[in-house]
Amino acid sequence: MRLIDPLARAIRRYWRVKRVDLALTLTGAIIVAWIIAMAALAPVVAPYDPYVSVDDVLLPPSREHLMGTDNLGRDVFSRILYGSRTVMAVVLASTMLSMGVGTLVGLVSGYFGGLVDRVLSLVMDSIYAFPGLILAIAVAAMLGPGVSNTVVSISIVYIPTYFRMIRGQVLSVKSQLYVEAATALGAPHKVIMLKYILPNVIPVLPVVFSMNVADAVLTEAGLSFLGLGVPAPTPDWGFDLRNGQRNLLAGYWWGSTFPGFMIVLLAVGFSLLGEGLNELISPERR
Amino acid sequence: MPPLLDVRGLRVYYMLGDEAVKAVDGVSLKVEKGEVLGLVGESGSGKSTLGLAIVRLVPHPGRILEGSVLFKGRDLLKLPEQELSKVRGGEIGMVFQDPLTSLDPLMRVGEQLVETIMAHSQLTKEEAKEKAVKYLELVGISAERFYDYPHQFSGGMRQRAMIAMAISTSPSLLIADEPTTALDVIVQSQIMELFQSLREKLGLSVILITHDISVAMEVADKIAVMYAGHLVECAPSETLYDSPLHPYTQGLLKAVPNIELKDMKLVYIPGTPPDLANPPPGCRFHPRCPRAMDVCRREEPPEVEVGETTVKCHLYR
Amino acid sequence: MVSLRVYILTRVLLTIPMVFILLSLVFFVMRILPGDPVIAIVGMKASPEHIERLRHELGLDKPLWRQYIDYIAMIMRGDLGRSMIWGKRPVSTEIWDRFPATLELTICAFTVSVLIGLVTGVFASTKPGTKADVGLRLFSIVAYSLFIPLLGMLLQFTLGVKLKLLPVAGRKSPLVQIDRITGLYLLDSLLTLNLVGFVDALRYLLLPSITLGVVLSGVYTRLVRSSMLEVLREDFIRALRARGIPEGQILLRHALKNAFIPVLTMMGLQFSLLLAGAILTETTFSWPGMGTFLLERIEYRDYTTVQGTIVFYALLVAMVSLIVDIIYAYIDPRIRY
Amino acid sequence: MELLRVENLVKYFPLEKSFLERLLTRSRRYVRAVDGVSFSIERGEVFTLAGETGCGKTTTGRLILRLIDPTSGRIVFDGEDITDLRGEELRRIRRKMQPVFQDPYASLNPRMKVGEAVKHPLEIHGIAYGSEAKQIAMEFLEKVGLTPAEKFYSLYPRDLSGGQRQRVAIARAIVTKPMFIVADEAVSMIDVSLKASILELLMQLKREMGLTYLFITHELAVAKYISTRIAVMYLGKIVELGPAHRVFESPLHPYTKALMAAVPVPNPRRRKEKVKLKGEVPTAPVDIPPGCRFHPRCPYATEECRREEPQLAEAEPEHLVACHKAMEL
Amino acid sequence: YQARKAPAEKEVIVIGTTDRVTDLDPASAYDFFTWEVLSNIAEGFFKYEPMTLELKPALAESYEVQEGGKVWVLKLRKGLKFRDGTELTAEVVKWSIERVARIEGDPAWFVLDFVDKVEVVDKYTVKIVLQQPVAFFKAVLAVPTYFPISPKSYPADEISPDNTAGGIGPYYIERFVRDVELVLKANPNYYGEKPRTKTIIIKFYKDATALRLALEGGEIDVAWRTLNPSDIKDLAKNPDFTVVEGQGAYIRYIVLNGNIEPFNNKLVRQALAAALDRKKITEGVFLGTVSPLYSLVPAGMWSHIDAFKEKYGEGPNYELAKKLLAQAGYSETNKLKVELWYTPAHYGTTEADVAAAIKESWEKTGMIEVEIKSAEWSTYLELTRKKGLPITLYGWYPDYIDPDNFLYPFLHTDSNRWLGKPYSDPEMDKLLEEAQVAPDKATRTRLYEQVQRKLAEDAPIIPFLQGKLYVVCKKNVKGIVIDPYMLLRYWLIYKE
Ligand SMILES: Nc1ncnc2c1ncn2[C@@H]1O[C@H](COP(=O)(O)OP(=O)(O)OP(=O)(O)O)[C@@H](O)[C@H]1O
Ligand SMILES: Nc1ncnc2c1ncn2[C@@H]1O[C@H](COP(=O)(O)OP(=O)(O)OP(=O)(O)O)[C@@H](O)[C@H]1O
Ligand SMILES: [Mg+2]
Ligand SMILES: [Mg+2]
Repeated sequence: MRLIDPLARAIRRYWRVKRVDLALTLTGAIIVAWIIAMAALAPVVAPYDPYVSVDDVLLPPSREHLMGTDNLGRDVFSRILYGSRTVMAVVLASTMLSMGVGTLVGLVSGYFGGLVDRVLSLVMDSIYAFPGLILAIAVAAMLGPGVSNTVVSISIVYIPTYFRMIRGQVLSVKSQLYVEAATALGAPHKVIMLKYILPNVIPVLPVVFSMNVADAVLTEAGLSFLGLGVPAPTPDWGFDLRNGQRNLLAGYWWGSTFPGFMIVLLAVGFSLLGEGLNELISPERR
Repeated sequence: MPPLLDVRGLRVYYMLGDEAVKAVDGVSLKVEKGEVLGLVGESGSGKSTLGLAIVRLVPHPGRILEGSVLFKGRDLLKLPEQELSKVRGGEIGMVFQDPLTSLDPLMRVGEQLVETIMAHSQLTKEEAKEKAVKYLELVGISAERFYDYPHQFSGGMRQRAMIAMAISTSPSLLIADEPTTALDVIVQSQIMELFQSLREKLGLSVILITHDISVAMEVADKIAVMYAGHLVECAPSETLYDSPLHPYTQGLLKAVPNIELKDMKLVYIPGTPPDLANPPPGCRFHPRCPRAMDVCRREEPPEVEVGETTVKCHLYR
Repeated sequence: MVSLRVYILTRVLLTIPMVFILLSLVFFVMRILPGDPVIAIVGMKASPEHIERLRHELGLDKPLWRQYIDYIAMIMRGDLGRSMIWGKRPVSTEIWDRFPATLELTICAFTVSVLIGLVTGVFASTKPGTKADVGLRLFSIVAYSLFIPLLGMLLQFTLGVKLKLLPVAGRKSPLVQIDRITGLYLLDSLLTLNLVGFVDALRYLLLPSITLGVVLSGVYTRLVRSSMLEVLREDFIRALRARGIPEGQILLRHALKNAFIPVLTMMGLQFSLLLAGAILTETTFSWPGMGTFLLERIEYRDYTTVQGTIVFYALLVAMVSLIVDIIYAYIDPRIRY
Repeated sequence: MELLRVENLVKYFPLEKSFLERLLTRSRRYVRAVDGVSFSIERGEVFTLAGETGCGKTTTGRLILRLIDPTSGRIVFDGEDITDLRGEELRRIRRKMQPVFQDPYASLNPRMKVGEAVKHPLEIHGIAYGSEAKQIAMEFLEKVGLTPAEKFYSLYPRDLSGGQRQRVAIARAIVTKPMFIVADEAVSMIDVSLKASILELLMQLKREMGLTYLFITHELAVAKYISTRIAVMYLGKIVELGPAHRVFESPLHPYTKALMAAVPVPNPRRRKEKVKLKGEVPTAPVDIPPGCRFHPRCPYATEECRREEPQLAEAEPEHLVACHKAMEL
Repeated sequence: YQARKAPAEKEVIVIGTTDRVTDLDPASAYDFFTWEVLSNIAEGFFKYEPMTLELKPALAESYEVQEGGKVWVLKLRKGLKFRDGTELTAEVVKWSIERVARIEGDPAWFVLDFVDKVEVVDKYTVKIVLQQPVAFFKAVLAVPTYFPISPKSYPADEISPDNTAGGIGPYYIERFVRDVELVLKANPNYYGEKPRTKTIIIKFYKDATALRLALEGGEIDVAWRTLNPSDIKDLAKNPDFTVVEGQGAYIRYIVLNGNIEPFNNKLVRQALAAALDRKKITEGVFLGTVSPLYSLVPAGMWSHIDAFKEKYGEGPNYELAKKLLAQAGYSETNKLKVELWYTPAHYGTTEADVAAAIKESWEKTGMIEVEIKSAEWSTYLELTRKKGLPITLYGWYPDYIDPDNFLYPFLHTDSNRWLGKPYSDPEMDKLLEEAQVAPDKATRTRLYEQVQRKLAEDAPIIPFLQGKLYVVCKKNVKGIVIDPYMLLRYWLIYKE
């Protein structure tokens, strides 16, 4: 009750003032939740094994195969379901990794400043300014395909996003009077960082995170699309899109359209969530 | 002769969903020609909102619900947008609190002045520029600063530039919203002096909005005191100083530090100003009022005229 | 207060560490991990002696630090070296061959995205909270999430194959000739007064630049909208209104110019997004640019070419952000470096 | 008895932003925020630092609190030179001196409950923990007038009004029982009707706990109500220093005079003759004029003032002024 | 303004491809498509008669083999001129061949491995002395590496990657924009039959989809390598296009590394060979656009026998596979665990599916568990060579048209290092060496049949498909010839 009540109150307040943003957030949340549920329930829901051929090749959508079969006779619907696991796993793992590393380094770098901060900022800015997908491609190609390699290459791209965001926040929070007050109280650095700075920096994370996940979904799909992501035959939307694209012009549209649609849907879901949250979190103007 | 400005029963609310911040709630006010009216009140009492409502510039969730603003006999609230924008800046000049953020940072100060002049006259660019320089000099800025950007000006100079812009179109009324709050005392007194001299030279009427009653006392002919969206008392400065009628005004005058007084005793008003979204019923000051009566809790007090003073209090019914 | 010249110099100097960092990253990662250009190119049939000899020729048998120093020294001389595979063409030639295609594509896509972004963003910001505004916000979110290959394919399929309106792949039709001056076909055909070539090149450019442009326009729509809203809430806008300046003038002369500053900053960063998006676009539309080239060469571990390309990309990004900063300094008088 | 003495305190902030810029530009330039300030504070007094924006008041306060390191000079607190203290030793000193800042909105951690904010110093200094600390915290909440303490203990700062927040800040400052408080514009942002209540609280605590205050303000009228002594700063230097009643009644420095005269008085009949000053305090004191730093604005400036910097000297007992012409005026 | 006049439709044929030109230099080019281009802009001493595998004289009027196959004397046609006016002489031939050796480009082994020296006998006679007799040297001499080029147009000891000079051939290059287009014009001075079409334009595409779209969009007349299988099937149904199909000499195979457990066990290798479902790949992945292959020597090449089919049946032979696995000690509970590697881009986008199909067919035995891994091409090669990957997928285009080129590089101890030396057998080596020098075709055929049977028995390499070549062109395009030589002859193509 203690939790639900303020939540309900918050929702009611937002409903009054920021109806649209709330609607966006909820839509995004529903899409994301739905795909997460898909990923979680894939083994239960999927009618077929996504790895083996279960019927003739390139069958159009029908009652047996809701989204048809692909060029190896595998059930596209089942692959879409299992594909959500791959995307979610890769994307969440890589953004969590970026978030963890970026936040930690950004916090320390921003708080202590000095030469280390300068060098770190320079390195991070360089990576940040560089085209993300190109960097991911370079790293992924060199590391070779594979789930963990994909995770690493994607996360490298996004570490600077968190670093910069957190560092910037830390710098602004650091100059706040309450941090100065804490210093004057004689609080050690660790306490100041953990009790005074971190809690005031963290609220920006969900927004950055969901925006960033949306981006990572597209990067992951891009890598897979270029054949640099998770290796076959693991079901993966980007890869399946590429795979299905071969047969698209011959009229077998279902092999690529469904995975492509799912990529866009997921990215839209996370973007909506991020955009909505961003507006909700930003202070109401008076 | 009718007053220059006659505000009647003005009500301005900020609509936050189904909640309304009753920032200005039934305010009536008169400004005579050539008069300086000091509009004072604590932070959040609705002074700025009132000032903006006069020229229909209340920002987004704000809405003017009822009332009329008669300026030279015309109701500004009913004027079409086109004509209104002639009045704004033309016949009514405005000066705002923060002189840095009130100038377009990307445009030279002189150009902004020229732009204003040209918006309200048929002058050519050259003529407008000539006039602009004249007004800059009038407020004490030398012509060579014409091509400076706002950030190159000090706070006081920016405020002078804002004033030059406001008077460059020869308005008959100037609304100055906290024109000196962001400035140091010495600069503040310079600006106030500028107001005085302009008023003498140009025969301006001025509404001076300020939270500092001392400033108002120094320059205003008449002072209107606002509290929580209500105009609680309005009287000539000296009358107000000598015999404040409303308990809030009385408290306020005692709470203001005075560098001249030897008596070292300050008195404060207990409690805090109300939340304007849910103001107390009846008189809005009653929870803090030492002389509150039962009726104060129930009924909104009427405006009563006591001599030259108008007061909104049950005590004087 | 440092002068603008000093500022530009500072910025130029600052790009050095950036390029250096990226270069070192790529250099070491590429060499530490398996994969060897010599094997990739002659791999199937060459004898070990032959391979060793080639490795020696390419300097790949030297210790890593030595190779690194040599390479850096070479870069310092402004030389990107030669490719390690096939014709061993100079990397700068390879880049020079492909870059104009990418540049042409990015410029057009950029124009498309900025145009869409400005128009929709300004429109939305003047009507906050209305249906149109919400619609445009949705557009900006969805547009950015449109997966470039998917959008590209859909456009190819509908406009190209079904309706036969526009060509779907390549830079120009085989029968049209455009003399190379800059390598930007649109420009070259104009310079040589070749109208047929111009129209042809434009037709080929349309689908890829629309694809890339639409996807990126979402970012601008959102950005223009929010920074316009931000500016419109500022005190000086209210002050302008209070001075009776006409609304249109306020919007275009004051608000838009001020709102443009964050948009401009973003454009610098967006440029790298544009380059990244260009890779997928090039792949989808068979566009013979840098992106497809890089992908090909990574596969063959063509060290020098990949390094050179990355250096080039880094320089490009740095240069664009420098240009943006200079424009920025010109627009915004508060910037006094 | 002397509690604090600062000697020739100087703080310069470098102007350049990046190290590359520093490489490229020859002369290093500084904001000379505090430029040789000396004074001492007796136990139990309220020493006020006054002056216009940017004259270095806050910087002086922060230097004394050792929140920033001085460029040069010496700070002696409670008989101990604390100028170069670090780490544990510095933390030991911090227990004895505490700040109260101007902005009650910014000086409290928005994500920390009021109670915790007050309790935290106790834990940092190992004075008390857990329920004992909570007990003490509640006691202090009541002491600053936040009753019932139970209720306030678990509120967040955003749930409080400005005056209440400032009370929390004060409670946090005094909970370790310090002997010295630096109150930097402690009442500047409080509504007029409530200002007096906070001032009264400060004075009451001073009496009860035997506190000494360094009171920093730009509002001279407020200073007048509480100060025992006052120092007026201009561009990083003290131009006048003396017992409050002397300085207010008969200021000696032209700047002090102008400042006093410019303060508005809530009396419509007292429209005073003002000392006319040109210009304003530069926002960042970088190019400090030679000679007397006030001379460009001074109506009485002479050739001497342009050349030679006047020193702070006793003009009458206890009353110091830095002006070549203090005696003549 | 001036409109550049485009050549009339009929005189132009536009060919689209997803291949690329590497180096337009015989000393360095070593890939399918560049060889194709070279074969159209230059010629060697012999060239293959279309549709047969007969080599007929080209730049050489006649030749003579001396000293039991060790010395080849070539008589050049007289009066042939390069584009730059240089005459084709024995000196030029010697210079060209020695240039290849000197530059040591990738295909230099065609010279270095065989030739001892080149001598000028007279102005139009060249003598090539081999290190030892080679039975198939005539085929070697036909590869583009031996195409004479003009010393005036090519640098003597440096690769000239963008050189458009070419040699003496039916076409010359008018314009080459790398990765964009290549424009060929009929060579007016060509000695032989005039090309049917004056202008050939090659357009380069990034992938099969773009290629097909370009064909359907009418931008190209001919879509050459390589369309997607499904597109070929689909276009065949379209009345606007003709699909020309031809047997290719391109093969794909699985390499089982005998140095690595458990592939040192012949039973395991045999079981994998038996369990392979070739149909799943050829019909499933490639939709019948390739055919199953049961030997390393492709069907259509002399000496080819279906060795694997003879031994294991058409496959998949799960019964046999299970039996063999059981013998090797595996069961349903103690499964054979193997790692299968593929490279995602080099063999086209279908590769992942090929791996998936192989995995599926092996796992159907119920006694095998396959883990699929992949690596970028260069990594893949290096890992194969150095570390020795357990199971890899490779493909082979012949260098010269002779069974030797399909067997020796894989099975001979000295030459399969590039596959990580998966197999070494003295008996096999002996057979291969004998066949290389055996003078008559009958003996060689017998020897190669033996080799193929032994290959099926030992199963270190399991061939699974042979490529077919497809050209899809507009209905009015005629004269497309695809034979085991595989390279397209542009000069035969024309529009009606
Ligand atoms: N845009 C807005 N949206 C919602 N509420 C607003 C808005 N602007 C002002 N208010 C509220 O209206 C009330 C009156 O505000 P107003 O700015 O008129 O007060 P003020 O007397 O000028 O105060 P100050 O001295 O702080 O300038 C306040 O409670 C304020 O919170
Ligand atoms: N951390 C800093 N870095 C650079 N300059 C600083 C810094 N802190 C203060 N300054 C500069 O030093 C000068 C003195 O500042 P300080 O805050 O001490 O003035 P103040 O008297 O407290 O003014 P106010 O009345 O505005 O609070 C100012 O010009 C200010 O800009
Ligand atoms: Mg206001
Ligand atoms: Mg201060």
